[in-house]
Amino acid sequence: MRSKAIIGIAALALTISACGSKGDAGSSAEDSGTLTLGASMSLTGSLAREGALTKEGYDVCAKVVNDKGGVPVGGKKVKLQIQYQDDTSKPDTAAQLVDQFNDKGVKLILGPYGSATTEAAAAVIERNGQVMADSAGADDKIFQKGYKRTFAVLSPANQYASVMLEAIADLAKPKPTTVAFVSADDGFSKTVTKAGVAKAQSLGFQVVGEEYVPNGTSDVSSALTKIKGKNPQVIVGSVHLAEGVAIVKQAKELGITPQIFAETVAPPTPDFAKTLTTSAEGVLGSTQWTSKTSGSDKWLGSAQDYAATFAKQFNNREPEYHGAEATAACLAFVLAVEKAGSTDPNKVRDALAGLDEQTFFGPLKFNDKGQNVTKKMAVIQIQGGKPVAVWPTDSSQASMKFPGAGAA
Amino acid sequence: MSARLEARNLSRRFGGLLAVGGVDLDLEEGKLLGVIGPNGAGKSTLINLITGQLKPTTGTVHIAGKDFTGARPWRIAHAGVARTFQIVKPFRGMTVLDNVALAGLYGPRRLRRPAVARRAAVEVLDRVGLGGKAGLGPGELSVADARRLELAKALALQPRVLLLDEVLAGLRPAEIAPALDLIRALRDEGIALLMVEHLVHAIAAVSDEVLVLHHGQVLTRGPAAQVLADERVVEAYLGKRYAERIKKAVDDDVPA
Amino acid sequence: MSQFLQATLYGLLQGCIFGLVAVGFSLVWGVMNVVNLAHGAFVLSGAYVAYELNDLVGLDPFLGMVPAALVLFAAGYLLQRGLVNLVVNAPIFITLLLTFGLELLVVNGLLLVFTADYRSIPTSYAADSLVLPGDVRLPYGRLIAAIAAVLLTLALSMFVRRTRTGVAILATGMDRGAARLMGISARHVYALTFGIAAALAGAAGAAVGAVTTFSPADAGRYTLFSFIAAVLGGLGNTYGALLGGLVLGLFQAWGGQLLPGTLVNAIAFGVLVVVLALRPQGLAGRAFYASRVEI
Amino acid sequence: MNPRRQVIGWAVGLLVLLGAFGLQTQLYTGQVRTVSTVFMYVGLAAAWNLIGGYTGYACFGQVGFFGLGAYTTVVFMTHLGVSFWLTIVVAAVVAGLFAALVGFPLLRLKGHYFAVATLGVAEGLRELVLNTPAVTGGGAGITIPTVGHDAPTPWLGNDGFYVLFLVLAALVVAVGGYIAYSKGGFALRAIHQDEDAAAAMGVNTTRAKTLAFAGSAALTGAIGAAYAFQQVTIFPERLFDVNITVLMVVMVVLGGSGTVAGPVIGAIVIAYASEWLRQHLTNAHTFVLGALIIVAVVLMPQGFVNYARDAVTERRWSLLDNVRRYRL
Repeated sequence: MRSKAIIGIAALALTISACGSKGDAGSSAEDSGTLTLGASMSLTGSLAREGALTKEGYDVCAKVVNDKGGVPVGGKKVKLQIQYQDDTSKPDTAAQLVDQFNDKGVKLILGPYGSATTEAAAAVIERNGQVMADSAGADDKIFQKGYKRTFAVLSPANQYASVMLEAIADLAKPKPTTVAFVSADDGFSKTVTKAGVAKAQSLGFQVVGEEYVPNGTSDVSSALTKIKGKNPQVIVGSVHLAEGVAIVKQAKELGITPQIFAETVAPPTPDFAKTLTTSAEGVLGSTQWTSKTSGSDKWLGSAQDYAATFAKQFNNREPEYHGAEATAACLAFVLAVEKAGSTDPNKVRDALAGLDEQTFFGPLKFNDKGQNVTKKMAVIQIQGGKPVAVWPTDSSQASMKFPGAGAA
Repeated sequence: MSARLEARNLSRRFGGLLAVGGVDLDLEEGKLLGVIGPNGAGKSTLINLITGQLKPTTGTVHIAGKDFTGARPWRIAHAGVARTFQIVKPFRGMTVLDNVALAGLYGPRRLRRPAVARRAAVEVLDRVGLGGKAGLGPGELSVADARRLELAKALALQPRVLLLDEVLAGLRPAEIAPALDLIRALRDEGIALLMVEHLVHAIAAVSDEVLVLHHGQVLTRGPAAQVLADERVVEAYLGKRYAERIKKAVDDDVPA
Repeated sequence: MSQFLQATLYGLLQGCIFGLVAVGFSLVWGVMNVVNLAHGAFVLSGAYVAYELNDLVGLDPFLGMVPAALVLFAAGYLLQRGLVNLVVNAPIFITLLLTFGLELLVVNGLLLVFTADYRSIPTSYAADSLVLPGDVRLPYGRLIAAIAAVLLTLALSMFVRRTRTGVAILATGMDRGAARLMGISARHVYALTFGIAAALAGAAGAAVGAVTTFSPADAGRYTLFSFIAAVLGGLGNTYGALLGGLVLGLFQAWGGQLLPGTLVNAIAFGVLVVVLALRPQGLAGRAFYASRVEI
Repeated sequence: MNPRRQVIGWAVGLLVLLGAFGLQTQLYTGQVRTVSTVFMYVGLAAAWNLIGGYTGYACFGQVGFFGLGAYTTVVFMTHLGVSFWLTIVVAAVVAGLFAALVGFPLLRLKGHYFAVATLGVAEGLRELVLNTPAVTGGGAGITIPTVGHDAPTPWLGNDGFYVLFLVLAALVVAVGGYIAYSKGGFALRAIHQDEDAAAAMGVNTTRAKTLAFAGSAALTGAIGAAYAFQQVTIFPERLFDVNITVLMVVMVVLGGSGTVAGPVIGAIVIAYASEWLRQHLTNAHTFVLGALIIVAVVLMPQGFVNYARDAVTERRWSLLDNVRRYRL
């Protein structure tokens, strides 16, 4: 009797082989009407929030470009279309999706969210001869592997904490002396912390604590309790959303009142000020872009114009850097395709490598490893419940309030 | 020739409760020790202590002179001691044949291939009267057949010592006589038997010696006729007041 | 010294919250021998109910615990009556898989409805703290949640021991067949139990929503902590989960001080495995529940 | 199970294997990679079946062995430059030994308690990896050098991994098939149905359980090693993700727990369904998967293979009496 069941699987396996035939090649990017960009995006899973913000940025780019008639390729205008697939915030699924895009002939890939997924996708891009515009994978490790076909529009991880320390050293009067670091233990945050500690020491700060917390936790009480005794004047958090909010919230609960908080990733996002309300006041955040960033381009205009375009599309919500860096990555492809005059991946790759443009997002110029090192990061401060650009001073909206925390 | 199985000062405590307290017993070749006692006297616990299901708090168990105190159940099975469970424990997902065949594979004989074990199991099934039901699942057996399967599983181990835990329970009167014949045949083959039963007449019929357990202690022991007449046994089973009424009734119509 | 005291007190408060989250989970496991993998999702649903009420009518989240509990009670009752009762006799894989499917359903339902934003129910006082000598602080939010945890556990044990329905639940948990012979409708009692457990989860969700941030992706974490607290405390009595939660909270607090911060979760799992290996029925549980074997 | 049926079973198994090899020529790289993942899950489900299906011990920490095998391979390849083909064996041995060691206290537990304890072990392993960055790279992940001179073994390519996962899956299913009909299978099924009775009949239950647990872990570890080599860069959150274990359990239970073909069918159907759902319902695919699992578990708790066998032998087609059997 058991054999009947096993005969069943044989039939099943053979039918699978039949329907997987090579015949159904998907729409290849070459067909005249459209330029298709593939995007493996974390729509579900632990990074679903950041994934949604990134997707908004990609959508703005597609809408703006298509409203202006599409991407000029060798004299013709082609419609820009972005195909999304959900990688459920898992690196191996992202790698699998990039392979599937490759099968469908989609050679130009917009980066997923997060360093881990970007790293996994970059390896596949290299093997398949595709090209990736990386919008949210900042960990320097990705770019130390000799990859030639991944280009990150955003500044590298080592700037995230360092830029805030520079701003504090520059603007904070009287200059604080003691700094404590609270870091998540994922790759990106560790790279940020390592570079931040070095920068702090070079700027003459005394680093009094370096505590690590599990990635994605919402309870950092043990780390905060440990550094409370050293009463640091500055607390730097190299974190993501959950830990970023937890540090400020639990510091208040534990009666830890540094002169200022400086955190990566979390402060510019709308969730930060909304959940922390008053205790978010005065917190510094490093950001890839503000509506004051200098530079403009013919598609999106200046940073100001981009902010207006974004607000119009998303019931007048202020854009923050996750959306902006995503639009910039899409824009990089548009500029490269225009410059290369073709959608052939190798030509687009060379065009990207040689790109040197001023855009709403700042300069887009890649070094031989594919990093946009010329682009500087900026610093915002939550003032009146809103992230406001405070550094570099030449493109700031307001002066930095110091001491920040407890000032409200 | 020393007894096949000697238990000395066996006892087991569950927290405050002394389930079995200081029991000594010997099982000799070709002899049947009947064990009776009211519910909760510790009969099943005694068997579980001997066969390793439970670790004794005090006392020792020797099989053919070797010490097996607290040994794991399978080592005791390999030493030739088999048992039936008071509540039948068949392998529901297997056929009756396979239930018994397991003993061939993992019992003392340690057969290598299932097919061989299955052939050996057929004989045992015939012996207990389940010959025709080899292909059935245990769930499809009657109460009596389920008891027979329990016995067959134990016999398939070709034991030298066999512990029967109320194997006659639930049998119709007509089925008890053949079961007793089978038990007598096993005894005559030289197997050392221990039988826990509530059916007093069955105990009387086949026991060479009877041991009465009460609250985990040995109340009395001796030949069946003498033990069964002992008023303390009646009292243990039926309680003091009732025992007196029985005694009065017996004294009235039976002259001194 | 005050640093250690601060960690200990904070650990106890955190432990109460673990207890509050776990008490429903422990009830369902104890009475119905069903491990509810969707428990974390129920906690989150409670948080979202309280969040919406706060958003719409400005109801304080700690008051919001009551409506959250009611909504979840109804959901729990219906889910048990309509779904979980269908598999309650099945081997443990089946109940585990059913509740896993339920978890996927609820978490992704929340994701579709509420998106993945990180939220927290704003209160004016939750983050302020009661200052003790030596600058040791007890945040009001966590304090209220802890008190709620103790009160709810007490209320549950009163309910289970003193009221008719409560005794019916306990009896059905011990021997369903016998209970049915006494005229107890096992289906109703099980649905009631699952409803109460969901209500407790809902209340816990509202409190958690006020104290920390939450998003749909956190469901798994709350289920995992409920596991640990329920097993540590032991099944078969209502205060087991609270006790287990306290022990877990303390271990994490002290571990956080003595060892690098990232080891905090490792400690929780280490404690879980050690307790299970040495004392399966948990610290205060009854051996009966641990020895219960399913086919 | 008479011998004739065994022979048919093996013959059909071989047929499926050849069919799978033939399938490769038909596929694109993306599909090759997807089907390789299906084979990986067939192997994992069949491995889990040894301890969960045959022996009835629901191990909810199986991903622990998967991750342990993966990290053993990566550490040996990265730090010691050992060839992959050696490290996959080492990975299996390490996972097996670890299971035997952990099995000593845990296999005394039963039912939910065993499930929770093994879950705790897997989560503990992840935390251990997270906290030893010097060796395992911790949260930042670790990468096997697969290109250039210091690569111990060149990357096998999508087609290479297709074959590797297929061979591993075939190996595990074959082991499962062999055990099912052998003396060992007897003992495991007896333990599953009534452990005390099995012990009383001479089965050394401790040794049998530990062997099944260690064997299942070793095979899972080997598949973990292959997965790590395919991924090149691995992270603890993914390698010890509890969803991998639960997916294995879903596949075995819905395929037919305790059977040989059950895990194979369950893995193919579930992996294919979740892949199809993810492509077509980008936002709601997990939501629908949850609903499908619930419906399948209620209507077919005994799994497809067992249902098909009962349906054919006893003409019982209706799913409703499945429901009636377990309904309160």
